[in-house]
Formats: sequence, structure tokens, C-alpha cells
Amino acid sequence: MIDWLPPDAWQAVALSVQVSVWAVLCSLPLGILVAYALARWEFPGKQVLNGLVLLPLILPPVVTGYLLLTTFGRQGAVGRMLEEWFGIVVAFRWTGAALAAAVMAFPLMVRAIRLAIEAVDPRIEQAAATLGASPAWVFATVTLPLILPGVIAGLILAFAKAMGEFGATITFVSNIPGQTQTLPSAIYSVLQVPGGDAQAARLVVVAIVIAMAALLLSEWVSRAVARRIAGA
Amino acid sequence: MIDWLPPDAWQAVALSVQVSVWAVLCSLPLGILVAYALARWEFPGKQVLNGLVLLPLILPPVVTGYLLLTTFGRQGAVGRMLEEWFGIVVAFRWTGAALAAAVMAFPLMVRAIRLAIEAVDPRIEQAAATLGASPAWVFATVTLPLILPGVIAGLILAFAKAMGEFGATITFVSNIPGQTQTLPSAIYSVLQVPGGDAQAARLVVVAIVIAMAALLLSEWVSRAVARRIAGA
Amino acid sequence: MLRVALTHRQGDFELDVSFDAAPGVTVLFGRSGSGKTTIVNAVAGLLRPDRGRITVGDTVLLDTDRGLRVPPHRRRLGYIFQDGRLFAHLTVRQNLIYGAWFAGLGRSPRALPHVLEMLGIGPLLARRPAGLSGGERQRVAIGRALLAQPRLILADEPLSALDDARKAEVLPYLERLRDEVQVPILYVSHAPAEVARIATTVVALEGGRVTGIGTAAQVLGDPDVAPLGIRSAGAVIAATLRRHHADGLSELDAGGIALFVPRIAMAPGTSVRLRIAAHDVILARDRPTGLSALNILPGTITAIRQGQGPGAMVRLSTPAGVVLARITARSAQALDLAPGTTAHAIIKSVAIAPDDVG
Amino acid sequence: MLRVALTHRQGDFELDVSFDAAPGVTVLFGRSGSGKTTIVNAVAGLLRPDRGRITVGDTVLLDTDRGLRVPPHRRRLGYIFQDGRLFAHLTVRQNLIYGAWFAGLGRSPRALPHVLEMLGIGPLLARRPAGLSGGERQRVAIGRALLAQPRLILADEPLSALDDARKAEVLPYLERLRDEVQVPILYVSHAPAEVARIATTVVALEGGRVTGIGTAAQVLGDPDVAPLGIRSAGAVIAATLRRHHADGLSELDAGGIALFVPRIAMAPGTSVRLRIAAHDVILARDRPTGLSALNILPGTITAIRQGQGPGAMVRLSTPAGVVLARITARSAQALDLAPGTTAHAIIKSVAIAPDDVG
Amino acid sequence: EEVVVFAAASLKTALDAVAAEFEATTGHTVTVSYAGSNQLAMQIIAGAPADIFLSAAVNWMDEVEGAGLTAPGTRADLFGNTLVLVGGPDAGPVDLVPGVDLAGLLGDGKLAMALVDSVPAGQYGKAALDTLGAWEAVAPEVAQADNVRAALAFVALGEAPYGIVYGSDAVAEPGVQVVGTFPADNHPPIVYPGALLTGAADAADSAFLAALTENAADAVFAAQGFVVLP
Ligand SMILES: Nc1ncnc2c1ncn2[C@@H]1O[C@H](COP(=O)(O)OP(=O)(O)OP(=O)(O)O)[C@@H](O)[C@H]1O
Ligand SMILES: Nc1ncnc2c1ncn2[C@@H]1O[C@H](COP(=O)(O)OP(=O)(O)OP(=O)(O)O)[C@@H](O)[C@H]1O
Ligand code: MOO
Ligand SMILES: [Mg+2]
Ligand SMILES: [Mg+2]
Repeated sequence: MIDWLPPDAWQAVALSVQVSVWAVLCSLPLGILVAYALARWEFPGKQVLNGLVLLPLILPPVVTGYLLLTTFGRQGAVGRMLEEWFGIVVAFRWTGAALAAAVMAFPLMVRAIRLAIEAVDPRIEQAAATLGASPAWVFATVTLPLILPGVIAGLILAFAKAMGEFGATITFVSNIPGQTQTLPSAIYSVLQVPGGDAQAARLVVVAIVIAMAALLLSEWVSRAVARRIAGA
Repeated sequence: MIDWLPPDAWQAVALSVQVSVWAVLCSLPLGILVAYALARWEFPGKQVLNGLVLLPLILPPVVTGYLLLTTFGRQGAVGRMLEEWFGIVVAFRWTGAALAAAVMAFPLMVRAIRLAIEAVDPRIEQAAATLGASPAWVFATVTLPLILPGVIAGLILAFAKAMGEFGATITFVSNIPGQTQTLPSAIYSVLQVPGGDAQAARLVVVAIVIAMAALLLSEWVSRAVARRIAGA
Repeated sequence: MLRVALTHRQGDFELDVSFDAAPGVTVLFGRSGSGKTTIVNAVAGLLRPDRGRITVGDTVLLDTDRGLRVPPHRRRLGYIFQDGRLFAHLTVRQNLIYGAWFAGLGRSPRALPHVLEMLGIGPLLARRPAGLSGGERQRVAIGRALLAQPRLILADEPLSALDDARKAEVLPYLERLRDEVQVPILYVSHAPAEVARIATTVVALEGGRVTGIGTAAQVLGDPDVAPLGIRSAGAVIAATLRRHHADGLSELDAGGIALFVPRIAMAPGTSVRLRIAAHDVILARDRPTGLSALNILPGTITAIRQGQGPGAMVRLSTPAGVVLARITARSAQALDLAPGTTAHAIIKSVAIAPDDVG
Repeated sequence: MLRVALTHRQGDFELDVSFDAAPGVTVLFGRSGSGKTTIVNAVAGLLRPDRGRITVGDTVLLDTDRGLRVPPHRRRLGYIFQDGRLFAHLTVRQNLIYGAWFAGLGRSPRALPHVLEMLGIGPLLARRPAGLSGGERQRVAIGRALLAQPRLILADEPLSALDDARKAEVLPYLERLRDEVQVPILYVSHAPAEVARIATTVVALEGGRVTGIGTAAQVLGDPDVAPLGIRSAGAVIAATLRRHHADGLSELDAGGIALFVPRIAMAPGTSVRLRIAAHDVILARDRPTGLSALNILPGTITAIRQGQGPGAMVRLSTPAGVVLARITARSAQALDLAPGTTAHAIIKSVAIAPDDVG
Repeated sequence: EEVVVFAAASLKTALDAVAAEFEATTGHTVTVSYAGSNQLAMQIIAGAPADIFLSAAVNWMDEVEGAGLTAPGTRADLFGNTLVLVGGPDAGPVDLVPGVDLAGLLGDGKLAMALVDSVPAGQYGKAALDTLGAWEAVAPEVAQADNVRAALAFVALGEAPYGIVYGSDAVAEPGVQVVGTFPADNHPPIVYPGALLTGAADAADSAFLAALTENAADAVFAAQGFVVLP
């Protein structure tokens, strides 16, 4: 079983999962905040924010990667700040891969959560407010539980996207085995070798299995949550 | 203004819009059907369908393109069938680019619509049924109007994704100016030229402008619809 | 005619009912949680009972033993839901004609102006449900069900959000449906006055079981059943409208005895039903004089039943039919009432609410 | 004390009201669409009125002129909504303690067992709202608001989904809240009996305007106002509970006159209010004898008003207070009633429902 | 008549110029699809309607030829290229001799290359470093980009101090300077083979392939840093 793939392929698999999990979990709070703002608040520049969030979806991934590189690279404005102030370097690190994956997956996460928020009847939230819950508490005790299935859907969608993300990642943090070589990078590399199809196919199977497992898990959780809400 | 970009760049822009519009509109009925099935029906293989729909999101686009090529290419099983039986060729045509874009955008469309469907209170649909509406009519007169904002959100998300799709497209239908060279492919080509950044930047601006316009339009439509529902 | 036999389990609650309803209005009468909505949903096809058989006239809607189940949209029902369930994306007008359209009555069903006027919703036509008050919403829901020209109307506490004036306006329409169009109605209600007025058959429910079934007179007149407590007890008397008087009173003939009630809008000769709540009746041994009460029914006491409280329920057989009187045990003693003694039932004209006649 | 002054426009509807409410229960009384819910929402802070000022005691909740607006969650209200609005994702228990928790009463507020018992929802604690019947849902909603220990309770037709027996059980609790805890209550209702029983102040509404304001006795006793028609008219009499009798009756003292009513669960010496619906009163010139009715109030007629229909409203001044009697014009003539003449009001003990005393 | 050319992306600048010239003089149209040589090869095998294939590496042309899709006798090695080490504006020259301490030179920076297992430029670079005995030491510090241009960008942006790219790529990028050229015998010859494909029917196709070897074209390619093969 272990022999079925070369060790560096397994390394890529492990790294991909690590990168995707971090990408998704770290961007979740911001994702919920942005989704909430877009769903419920009116503020100047709302459409600009909305567009900005969608941008990574619209742009070819290479462009996004290039923009990330010029911003978060060691020479980039933000990258330099991060390094000087916090000692954080993302360029050519797995953290950079996670950043790229997070950015690319962000639109999907936000859209899914936003739709879920829009489906919550504001009158239920009003009821909570009259019972003494401040807006933050209303969110924590009413809105959040009610949108949980949507959040989970958004999470898994984002996770799947993060697992498959390639263009922006390789452009931003390149492909360093063990550090930034994710599963898609590995697949891509192999595909470029004449006759590499067989190994590529194996890697594709691994990618599918992982994503499906995540998917099934999320469906299960999501259904359990929904049942708790709907049921007896 | 016209001179701002070379003619073949404008051609790529026009082609991208054409490809994306067709991709999104043609896959919409199937998207709604699949979303409905996933949201409301219980059937064996539901999770498999769910996974299949998500697949293009998980796989590196190049792999998806490769699979499309081996299936829908002239030598591919389906491709040969299509050509022999219906005289339809998608390989290396703009229709193929549309197919690739549709496949890549499909998961986003389905997820958005599915969330919207899940948010519709089944008791309202029951009320319609007691008034004599068959399931198809219930869908057409109650469910569909109520999910319209979600459908629009899904459409625009899919459109944005289709506009930005690159990996699968270039792998499946190559990068033939005037036939399959979409905006992202054009950006890629330009980026290959040393010093091509300036022109690439212009193309990126065009891509952003188009996607934003679509976004604003959809927000506007979606809001108008929501207002009709909520309001006086 | 509606025949229902159902067993169904949901959570801790077990439903096991069986009743046949004569043509007309069948009222499900019982306290909160007794299973009324569950039954109505099963009839509508919105709930799949564990076992059961439901027929309307010759049509079988459900027969689990034979694996038969007509889907809701083919049952041709008009279901007025407890919670309205209007279509939020449609205008009031579109909501109203929704069912009519599927019934093939087109976009302007003939009954529309009539229903609009009766429910007082004409001015709301162009609005959407979100801009309506609670009562307005429920009125639209009622109109929507009526306009579908259903062969069976299901009404789950349809009037509880309406004020008395509206109730009084809507009830006659339901009665007309019952009497003229011969649409059977399955009606859920808490209000005894409503029940007495409208019910052909009353099915008393308690904890998912039928505890009594019969005409309104039988069920409401039986203090043992009275599912909503003693205050819902009362007699239901059949009478004929004799004439209208100039002073605004209508004179009824109940077994040869004249009864005066506030004017009722019917032609002389019509048969009417009169609910006389037991707690509205005063008894006297001798025919009293000098009272403002106009209606005095002589009779013979057939039974006295002492309740747990201070009250006693007295059954009086009069030419107009049985009258129930709920008086204090103290009075029963003071007046020396006993089965076989004669007594007079005194009933105020105005104590008989418009709701109680029809 | 609650002071409300509001103007607001929504769609075609224009609200322009101003009223001060004495401590206790203020009932908004008016027909569907008259603006009741709109007012309550403004008090709760869920609706931003165009202009207005709302104060509870010394606390200003809203003052548009000074740009002041306390957010809903700082108003410490218990709002019982017309449509329940339970939290679908929480159990009944969690729903109930939701507000209590924010009020700092912890996860087991002391009043919980009491509220559970009163509302009959103890067995439902572990369920979720989707598994409740309509009435059960509303009872949980009531409990949730009560347990929040609010300084103002808003109740928008809270009882309309409850059956009579439940209503009778819940009303006393609201009264206790009013009397003991001194929580002001703003209450929307259609039911005159409910209003008479519970109201300290009644605000009659019509088309977004206040058409009458005063005590229940004043508003319900004024046939000109009676926003829900003449059947809501009746006198409200103050009395003291004198003693309980062995036969289940309680004896009240109303201005020196003994009145008998079905046992009320209070200690002798307590002050109570008694609603006597005008249509439940029979008049006689001479003191009648041999009647089952136990309560006879002698008095002098102060006014007779002939309505449009067959009825006449007679005001009788008695030692117990003013009593309204709605009798037929025919009887008024037959008895030769006129202002200044003496008459006796006859009231059955059992005609006074438990609802009507408290 | 239309000529459809599938060409390696790195040829774009020069090929565009030559194609424009060809169109102007002959009146034919030339449509060039630029992508990675591997993608193009796969597409041709899958039935792409291309007339001419210009590959950046021998192995991908071999694949196409092996599938029997090249017109017999038309394959020729058209251009060559050099492999260079580039650095930022401040970098000094590096002597690319056996034993060169590239790892030391990098410090904590990365060496930017194209994918070393698949992209030709990466494969050549790896081979060259192997020959110099530097691969083992430097391998963990190699940042592999998915194409040469992206590797070049890492250096141009200052993210990586050094990179290995084609001489042709270094020419037009002002942000980098060539600090050393790998000896041609350190790696397999860098060759761009071209061939007419079996689908090519008309005379314009062979005319364009021929035009690529004319003097005018040679000048253009040479100016872009390519080595014109005899
Ligand atoms: N969002 C809205 N937009 C426009 N008009 C509205 C809106 N909400 C309510 N109205 C109108 O305002 C009026 C008052 O509504 P409100 O809900 O206060 O009535 P209500 O007295 O509570 O009636 P009910 O007893 O039926 O609940 C109604 O005529 C209603 O149609
Ligand atoms: N989905 C469900 N799961 C479990 N129990 C349920 C469910 N729906 C209803 N019940 C229970 O079934 C019983 C009957 O409910 P039903 O809705 O028929 O009552 P009802 O007579 O209509 O009451 P109400 O007058 O309050 O509307 C109740 O005890 C309720 O708690
Ligand atoms: O032209 Mo290539 O395939 O990027 O070396
Ligand atoms: Mg019910
Ligand atoms: Mg209201």
C-alpha cells in the first residue's frame, strides 16, 4: 500500500491536507464576518468588497499567484512588513501555500455562508434581541447554529477547492518537495513526463478519495445538525 | 480605446464572454435539477452524485482538462459518438471551451442553488400541493421563484468562474486565437513573453471589469427580486 | 361524506381515531396537543399515517392496506392552515387565485369579488404577504382555500386570528358552503360557540383518541364529554323562523313556543339552530313576571347532576327540546328542584349572540 | 408606567397614537389591521417609527426628537409574539431559559418549575419546536418571555392559539405578574372577557388612531367606543372577597351587597374585579323571588340608550357600582323603564366565568 | 489559407514576428496556439487540428512521431538555446565549473528553476547541475516553477537570488542579468524540433515551416537569444 506511491508523493498528500485544513480553518472567521457583512449590513463600498472577494475566482490562478507574490513575497509590501514586525515569512513555505489556497477558496466559502445567512428569518433574530441578547450574542446563539449546515457546506467546498488549487500556489510559493509541493503540483509534475499518466492516475485517485471522505464527513455532520434542528 | 489592446486580445475577450455565457446558461437546467435532487430526494448513489459534481473542484484543472480531452476529444469515446451520431465536434472548438468552463463551474452553481433550495420551507410547497399544484407546478410556481436569488447567485458565481477558467480549457481545447483562446489563455500567452506584464495587466483589468459588471448586475437583479418578495 | 380511520405514532404521541362524518361540517374539538392538526394533515395527504383509510364520498384518498395513496394535489382540497402559509413571492391577488387556476377556473374566478368583499381584503390585492397584519394574512389564506373550489375544505383554527366582527362575517360564508355547495368541511376549533353554530358532527378528541362523537347538540349537551370544560356545555335547539318584528327582534317557533332573538338575516320559514349555553339559563319554579327576559320555556326536569364544583347541571325537557341549565347547587336546593318537578327556563334574547344562531 | 407617542407611516397605513398607561396591564383593543402589532413592535424597538417618544417608568426607550433609541436587547422586554418565533435549533428547555440566561438568572431560573406547570409544558422540555402542536408552541413562547424577568411584557394575542381551559390557567399568571411583580404589560387582544379581566387601561384603536382610552370599565362600559361591537360591552365591578362557602361558592362584598360566584382561589379579604357582560344581566322592576339566580342588585336607572338594533343599553347605578344591562327595547318598554326608576339587576353566579373574575 | 501552428510557449515573441511577416508577404493566415510542449503533444495525439508542431524538447516530438502523426521527412531540429544562471541586478558573475558552491552562494535564498522532472528547462538545468556535482547540495533549495517564465519572475522580483533559465528568456527581462552560462556539454543539447503533421494538407503549411529556416527568420530568433541550428 505504502509502496503504491513513491514516498515524496505521500509527502505531497500529507502536505496538501495540512495546507488545506489550515487554509480553511484560518479563513473561516473572516469568511463568516465578510459573509455576514455582505448579507446583512449596508455600507459604502459594499459592492467593492463583494467584488474583491470574488476576484480570485475571476482571475486566472496564475495572475492571483503573481499578485500574491508581489504582495506577500519577501520583497512585497505586506511580506516585508510581516517579516520585520512578526518574523513571519510565507514565501516558499507551506504557510504560503496555505495562504494561496485560502485566498483561492475564500469566494466559495463566503458565498455559501452568505446564502445561508440570507435564509435565516430576521424575525427569529429579533425575538432573541427582545430577550436580551446583544447582536453578538444573537449571532452566537441563534444565527450561527441556524447557518451551521451552510457553514459546513462552505467549509467543505473551500476545502475541496484548496485541495485542488494549483496555479496560484505554484506561482506564489513554487514547488519545493516537502515544503510547498502539494498534491496538484505533484500531479502536474508527473503529467509533464511522457508516460507519466499511470502515476498521475494514482495521485488523482488519492486526491479524489480524500476529497470524497471530507465530503461524506461534512454531509454526515451537516445532516446530523439539520436533523437536530428539524426533528423530534 | 480600441487601440488600448491588440485586436486578438479583444477577440479573446469576446470569446471568453461568449464561452462563459453559453457554459452557464446551458448547464443551468441540469444544475437546478441536480441541486434539487441533492437537496430534496433520497436515492441510492446520492453521495456518489454529490461527489461527482464536486470533482472538478477537487482535481487540478489540468487533470480535468486531460480527462475531458480523452473523453470528448475526437479520439475519445463520447467525442466520437457525438461526432458520428450528431455531427457535433467540441474538441478544439469554442464549444469545447464552453464545455470545459461549464464542467469547472458546475460545482459552484449546484452548491449555491442547493443551499437556496434547502432554505425553502417545505410547508409552503405543501400548501401549494393542497391547492392542486403537481410537483412540477409546485416547483415552477413556488420553489423556483423563492430560490431565484440563490439561482442568480449561483449563476454569477459560475459565470465568474467560467471567465477565469484556464487550466482545463487550455488542456482540453488548446489556445487557438479566435477559436479557443479565452481571456485567461491570452493572459497566459502574454505572460510567456518577456516584458509582457504590461499587456497582461491590461487584460487582467478587462477581466476584472467584465466580472464586476456581471456581479453588479446580478446583485441588482437579485436585490430587486428579494425586494419584491419581502416588500410591500 | 368523510370517513376517517387512522393510527399513527409520532414521538410519544399516539393517534388512534376512527370516525364517519355526515355531510356538512365535521368539527374536531379538543384541547391543544390532542391530535387535531395531525388528523387534518393526514386527510390532506401531507402526513403519511402508519395505517389508515380515508374516503370522501366514493373517492378513496388513502388505504394503506391496499397501498393506495392519492397525492395531495389530486385530492382537490382547500386547506386553511393554522399558520397561513401564504406565498411570500406572490401578491395577495396571485395568492388568492393560485388554487382557482389549478382548478381550471382561470385568473378571475367568479367567486372572487364575493370572497374579497366578505373577507374585507379587496384593498390588499396588490400587496405582498410581508406587508399584511396577522389577521389580514389569515383572511387571505381563507380566501385562497375557498377560491380553489375544493371538494373538501380543511380548516385548522382558521378564525382564531380574526376579531369577533370578522368572525361573524366569515362564519355565514362557511355555512353557506356547507349548505349550498355541499362541500364537506373538516374544521378544527376551540370555540364552543363556533362549534355549535357550524358543526354537523362534532368529534371530541382527547390525547389522540375519540372520546365522543355526534351532533353538536349531543356532544356539547353531554357534560361528560365537553372536552373543553363545563363552559362549553349547552343545548342546541332546532327552530323555525316565524316572523321579523319592527323592533328588531325575530320570532322563532321552537316546538310551538315563541322565542325572541335579535334579528337574523333569513327569510321567514327557514330552519335555524340555536345554541343556548347552559350557563346562560336561569331556572324558576313558577313562571316569573316583570322580567326583562323575553324567553321563558316551561318544562319538566329530567335529570340533575351535581358536579365537583358549586354547580349543578339540570336537564329540562321542554316543548322546544332539551335545555341544559347550569345553576348553583345552592339554588337547586333552595328551589327544591328534583327530577320530575316542573320548572321554567329563562333566557335573555340578547344572551343569544348572533354567533349562536344560524 | 408606559407612555407612548408615535407617528409612523407604512404603505397606505398611517399610525398616529399617543397614550399613557397606568401601571398594570394596558390592552390594545381593535380590529385586524388597526395597528396593534405596529405599536407593540415600536415599543420593542423592532420597528423604527418615523417620530415618537416611548418611556417606561423613568427610562426613555425612544425619543426621535433627541435622537435617542435604546436597542431592543437593552430594553429588558418579554415579547410574546403573535407567531411564536421559537428557536428551531434549541430544545424547549433551552428556548425557555434563553432570556433568563441573559437576565442573569442562570440555567435554572427559580420560576421555571412554576411556569412549566402552569403552561403544561413540563413533558415537552426535551423536544424541539418542530415536534410541537400549534398550541404547545405558543405556550412555550409565553413561558420564554415570562422567564426573562422582563420589566415590560409585550403580548401580541398570546392566547388566541390556546383552548379555553389553558387560557383560564394562563390568565391568572399574567394577572399575578401585573399585581405582584408590578411588571407593566402591553397586551393585544380581541377577546372582551380577556380584556375586562386583565386590563388596567384599555386603548381602543381604529385605523391607526386612538378612539377611546380608559379603564376597562370605562371603555367596555361605553357602548359608543366598544371597538369590537356591542357584545364586548359590560360593567367591571370592584369587590372584596368575603368568605368561601362549603358548597363551592365564594361570597363577595360589592358595596355592601353580597355576590356569589364560583369559588375563586384567593384568600378572604382580597380585592377582585368582576366583569359582568351587559348581555348577561336581566332586569326586573320588583325584586324577583323563586329564581335560580343568586345575585340581585337593586339600583336606580341613570340612562337608557336605544341602539340601532333591537337592543337597549341600560345603565343602572347600584351600591356595587354601575351595572350595564343590554336588554331588548321591547322589554324596556314593557317594564316601563326610564331614567330615575328603580330596578333590580339579576346575575347568575355561573354566568360569571372564572375568566371574568380575578 | 490558414496555417495552424502548435508551438511551445517560449517561442512566442519571435514566432509572432515571423508569422506576421509571413502573413504580410503571402496573404496566408497563421494561427499559433502557444502552450506547454507536453500539452500540445497530448492534444495533437488526441486529434487536434494542427498543421505544424514546434516543440521545446525532443521527447515530446518523439511522442507525436511515435503516434505516427508527423509527416514523414519533415521533422527537423530548428533552433537551439543556451542555459544560463541569472541573478538580480547586484549579483556578481559566477564561474560555472565543477565543484561550484551554489548552495553557499544562495545563503538562505532559493534557486529558481522550472519543474526539474518535467519542464524541459528544468530537466536541462538539473542535468547541468548534476554534471557540475552541485545538484545534491542545492536540491533542497530549488524552487520549482511550472514554467521558465515563472522561474524568471522569482528572480526578477527579488524573491530568489538566482535562477536557471534559457538564454532566450533572460534577454528581454531587464530585472535580471546573466551571471553565468552553463557549458553546452553539461546537459543534453537544447533543441527545438519542428515537423509538419499528417493533417497538414496545403502548400501554405510547408511554406511556413520552410520560412522558419530562412535567413530573415533566423535573424529574428537569434535576436531573441535562440541559437539558430544549421
Ligand atoms: N411592512 C408593511 N408595509 C406596509 N403596510 C404594512 C406593513 N406591515 C403592516 N402594514 C399595514 O399596517 C396596518 C397595521 O398592521 P398591524 O400589523 O399593526 O395590525 P394589527 O392591528 O396587529 O392587526 P392583526 O390583529 O390582524 O394582527 C395594516 O393595515 C397592515 O396592512
Ligand atoms: N413531528 C412531530 N414529532 C413528534 N411529535 C409531534 C410532532 N408533531 C406533533 N407532535 C405531537 O403530536 C401531538 C398532536 O399534535 P397536533 O399538532 O395534532 O395537536 P393539535 O391538536 O393540533 O394541537 P393545537 O391545538 O395546539 O394545534 C402533540 O402532542 C405534539 O406534541
Ligand atoms: O516552452 Mo516550455 O515547454 O515552457 O520549456
Ligand atoms: Mg394544531
Ligand atoms: Mg397583529
